[in-house]
Amino acid sequence: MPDPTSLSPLDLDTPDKTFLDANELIINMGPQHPATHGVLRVILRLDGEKVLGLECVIGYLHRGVEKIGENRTYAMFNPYVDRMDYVAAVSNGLGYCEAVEKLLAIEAPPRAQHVRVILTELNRLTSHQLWLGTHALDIGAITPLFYTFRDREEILKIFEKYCGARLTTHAFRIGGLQYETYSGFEREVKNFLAFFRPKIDEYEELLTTNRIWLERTRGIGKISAEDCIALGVTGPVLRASGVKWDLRKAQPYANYKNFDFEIPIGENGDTYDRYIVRMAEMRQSVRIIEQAVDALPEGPIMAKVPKVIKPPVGEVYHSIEAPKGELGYFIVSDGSTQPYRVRVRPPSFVNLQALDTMCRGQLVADVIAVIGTLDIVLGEVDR
Amino acid sequence: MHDLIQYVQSYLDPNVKVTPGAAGNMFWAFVYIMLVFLGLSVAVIAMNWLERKILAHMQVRLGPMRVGPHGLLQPIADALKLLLKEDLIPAGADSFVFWFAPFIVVLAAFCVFVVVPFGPQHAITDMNIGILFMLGVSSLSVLGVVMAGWASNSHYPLIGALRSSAQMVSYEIAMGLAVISAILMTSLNATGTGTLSMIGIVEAQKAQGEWFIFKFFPLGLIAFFIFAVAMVAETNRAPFDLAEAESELTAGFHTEYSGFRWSLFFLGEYTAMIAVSSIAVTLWLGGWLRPFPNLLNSPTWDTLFSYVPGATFLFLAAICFYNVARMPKHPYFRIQTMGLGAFGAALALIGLILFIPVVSVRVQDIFWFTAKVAGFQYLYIWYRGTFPRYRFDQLMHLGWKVLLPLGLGVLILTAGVGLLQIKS
Amino acid sequence: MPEETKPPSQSSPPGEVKPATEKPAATPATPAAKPAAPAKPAAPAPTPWDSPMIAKLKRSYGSGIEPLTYLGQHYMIVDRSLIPEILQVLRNEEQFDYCVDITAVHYPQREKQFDVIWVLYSFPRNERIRVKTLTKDGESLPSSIPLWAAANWLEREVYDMFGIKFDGHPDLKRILLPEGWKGYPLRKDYGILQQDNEWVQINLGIESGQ
Amino acid sequence: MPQNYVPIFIFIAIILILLPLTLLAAKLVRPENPSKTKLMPYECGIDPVSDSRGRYTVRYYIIAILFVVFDVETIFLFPWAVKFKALGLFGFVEILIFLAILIAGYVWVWKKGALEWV
Repeated sequence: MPDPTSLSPLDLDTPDKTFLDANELIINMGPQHPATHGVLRVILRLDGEKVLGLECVIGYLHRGVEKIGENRTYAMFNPYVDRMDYVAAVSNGLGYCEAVEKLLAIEAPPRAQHVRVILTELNRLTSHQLWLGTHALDIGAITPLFYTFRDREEILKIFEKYCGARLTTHAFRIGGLQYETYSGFEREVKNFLAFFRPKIDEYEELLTTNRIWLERTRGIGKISAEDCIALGVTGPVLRASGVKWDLRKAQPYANYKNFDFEIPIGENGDTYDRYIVRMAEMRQSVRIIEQAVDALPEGPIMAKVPKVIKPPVGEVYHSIEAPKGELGYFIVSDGSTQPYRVRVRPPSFVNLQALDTMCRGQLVADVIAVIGTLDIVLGEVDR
Repeated sequence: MHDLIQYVQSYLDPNVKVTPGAAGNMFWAFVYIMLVFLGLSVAVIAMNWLERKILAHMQVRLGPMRVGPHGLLQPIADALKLLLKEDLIPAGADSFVFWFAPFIVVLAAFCVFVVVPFGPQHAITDMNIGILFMLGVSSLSVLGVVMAGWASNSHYPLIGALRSSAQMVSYEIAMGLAVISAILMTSLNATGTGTLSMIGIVEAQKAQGEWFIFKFFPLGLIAFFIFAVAMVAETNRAPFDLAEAESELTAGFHTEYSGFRWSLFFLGEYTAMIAVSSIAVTLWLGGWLRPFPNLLNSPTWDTLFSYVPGATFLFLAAICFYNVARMPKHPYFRIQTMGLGAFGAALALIGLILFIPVVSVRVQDIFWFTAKVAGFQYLYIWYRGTFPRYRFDQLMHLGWKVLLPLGLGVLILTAGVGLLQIKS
Repeated sequence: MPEETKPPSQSSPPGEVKPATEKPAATPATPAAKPAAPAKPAAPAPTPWDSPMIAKLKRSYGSGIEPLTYLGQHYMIVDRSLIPEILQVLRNEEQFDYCVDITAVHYPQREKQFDVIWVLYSFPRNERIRVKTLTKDGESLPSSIPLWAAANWLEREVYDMFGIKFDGHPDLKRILLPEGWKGYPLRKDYGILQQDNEWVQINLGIESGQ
Repeated sequence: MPQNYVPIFIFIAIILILLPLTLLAAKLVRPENPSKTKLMPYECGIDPVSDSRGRYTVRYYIIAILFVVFDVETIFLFPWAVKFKALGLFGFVEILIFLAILIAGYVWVWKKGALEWV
């Protein structure tokens, strides 16, 4: 467990003297920086190029999503959650819809559940592709970005055909789905899977055994399983540290328990392991999608939901495994049409706390690699 | 005046070998200086376009397509944009140093070409310390980089400048050791003395009948490899582009530069790439010599090889015409199609001119030299499309702990093998 | 950086929020006390929760805790004074090693205005519980950073949004809002269009952010 | 043949005339509209915290010193390389002794950790 005193703030006004009277350097990385993945500001305290400590300053993208939630009806708030982790909008929507469904004590019909799983896993692929492209770009490999965007496009096309939007999809409704799948949905998803499988190999060919990639990622940003748990880090980062924990298996939601897949884990908890874990996760997602498409049942797509959603008084916490980690919704209902309180537990926000622990004693270039490997989305960190 | 005419005449006569830069040959020096300026400008513009196009095609995209046919005029549009852009000197900057730094970078990169031999008679000048001059001048550019970073009075440029100074300086040594083993090879000829003159080095390869990259296989190859790695590091290009690593230092040492002053750094970088490639070509790849100088040295082969330059240009022209045929037949594309056609026609004309024997005898040396340098430029682009970026300590590790011992070892082994050859 | 922002306004009592200059467009959902359960007869209600762990806790703490289950989710309402001990026991003895979330809910009508909620998860037991306590405005809670390092930012966010202080937090300052901002936005008396106009004028040089 | 060095000066002179000329030409056509914000040094959109011209870490200077040592010794090798054949075995042995000293220094530097970055 990280030493709590090490979490104290950096004293930024008085740079210390280090070896031979050299000044410590205090540098702002961000908010306008090409590699902070948005408007994240990291204040680095450097000795030469070595990081002595860092502090994150966030909130540049704060929009008060939770406050908005208190002033919108349950259905009206649904599109807002897409804007948090905007590269995994479908996952956000799934978490929110399921939380409200839980509060209403209803369950989406099987067909809707299947379609939800397909779209959510496709969304996990897009999220991981975006991560891979930008992460590689941060480390200096510019080509994978274009490859992943080329393939991500195919998924976005499916989203667009299904719900008319590509990024902030608003794909699900409370109680199920608004839209039936378009004709040829299954065929297109299957075609995509056939197209995508060799592409994962292609990404791996570019990077997995690349000497420079290995040197830049092995042993970088190490974090142990204990530290991960203490810091609340979830998702691929936790799994790369060797903890076999995935909410899809640990506390299955939607109908994930019907699908056969594995939880890839790493050993060292370094940047390379996180890379390997995410690559393996992509393959597992492909497996899940394939099973879901093959077993897509017929039937209604919407549960019996009252026109005006008025959940009984009470509160519920529901969390799902978003591409970045545990995404939780804590909703308090006062029996009215608007939630009394919506709390979002964003994975990126909590994961970002680990940045300091992961970067101390490493070089400036590694900070970039670690920010990339944490896979944060500032829309979700700041909400 | 009479002398001048005589020099021109003597130069045009293929049987008279006038060493360029010899006393009184200032006229030709001047002509070549102008030609080098022109050639480099064209080369940098072409590099700019080619880098974008080649990288784009490696990355499954098209690259510039709008300005001119296939974006051919894009570099010119960019140059104009940079010329018309506001040029700021930050408030805290040391304005003279800030102003002067890009000049040093450009000067250092250009000056290398004073001694580059494009052919036995195509050079601005030939100095007896040519290679030393080249190494010295090309490493001057680090001064400009440090000055730029320091003068900006900003954190990122400062780190970029310090990084690049340490980096360029570290690879200088490995580079020097590799060069020494090539120099050592030049001394293994009949006269018994080596040379530092660039023309002399190529002549030595011609005399010994093999390019130095193949000499004492694999020693020459390893020396060349060391040089090839060091030269990428020297020019701050991927995967060693730490000085301007855009994901870490935003733009490194030239973060604070804008407008035309920034474009001077750009010019310097591309010129330096061509410059160090020229050194590599001269030292190991036989400079202006055509391929297989020893194996296929019958007059028939000579004639055949003299057709290659013209054929290459005709081939390029054919590609242009093929693309003209593929252009959409829509009035919107008419100007583009015509432009591409004109470009192809120009290339074809050059190709046809190159088939005239008098011209081809004169020019094929330049062609071979340029072709080899162009190969290196392609490698540079390829590296950029393929490799992630090294981290600073790994870069230092590679330079000091891998390339330096390797260079020393190769040098000693080359000397040993050379000694055995002398004895036998 | 600190120079450009005003000193933090922690001196002013958190309750005295500057009234919004603009009219709030949407009136916040007014919580009519703790509203009565809907008229539906089959409305689910929290039921008491019992487990070996709860039995053990009950033995030591008696009526200080009220364990409940709602929709299959377990939570316990813990007396404010027992919070440090209960969290300690849950973390160290009951293996709740992962602090998922810390958050709060504001009920302005109540005397103890805030629910503060810890969402905890145990990896060994694969079990999730919530610990809830009621606290007054201006009262502080013990920081749980020594138990879970993850609590650092989560507590800062609760402080930022509700103005609930955590004793022993090494760096309790605003996290999402800029330093020097007045008011706590997630309190119910903070209108949805309300903002710290003074801060905006001083630091951004514009009249209003809206 | 000192005449061969003359073109260098012509070359440098031309560059030093041409570059300021182009800069001057650019000055005539480009806009000039500086403001306080534009002239601030870049620090990712934040006002810089500290002056950047302080003392910097010593490691870069160690590299510089090592460079001077090794590069000067490399220069000594050039004459030998040119006269390699003429000097023969004698030169080879001589240079081996020279290199041995150099390598001893190199090993010492390595062992001391001056080549380690952090």
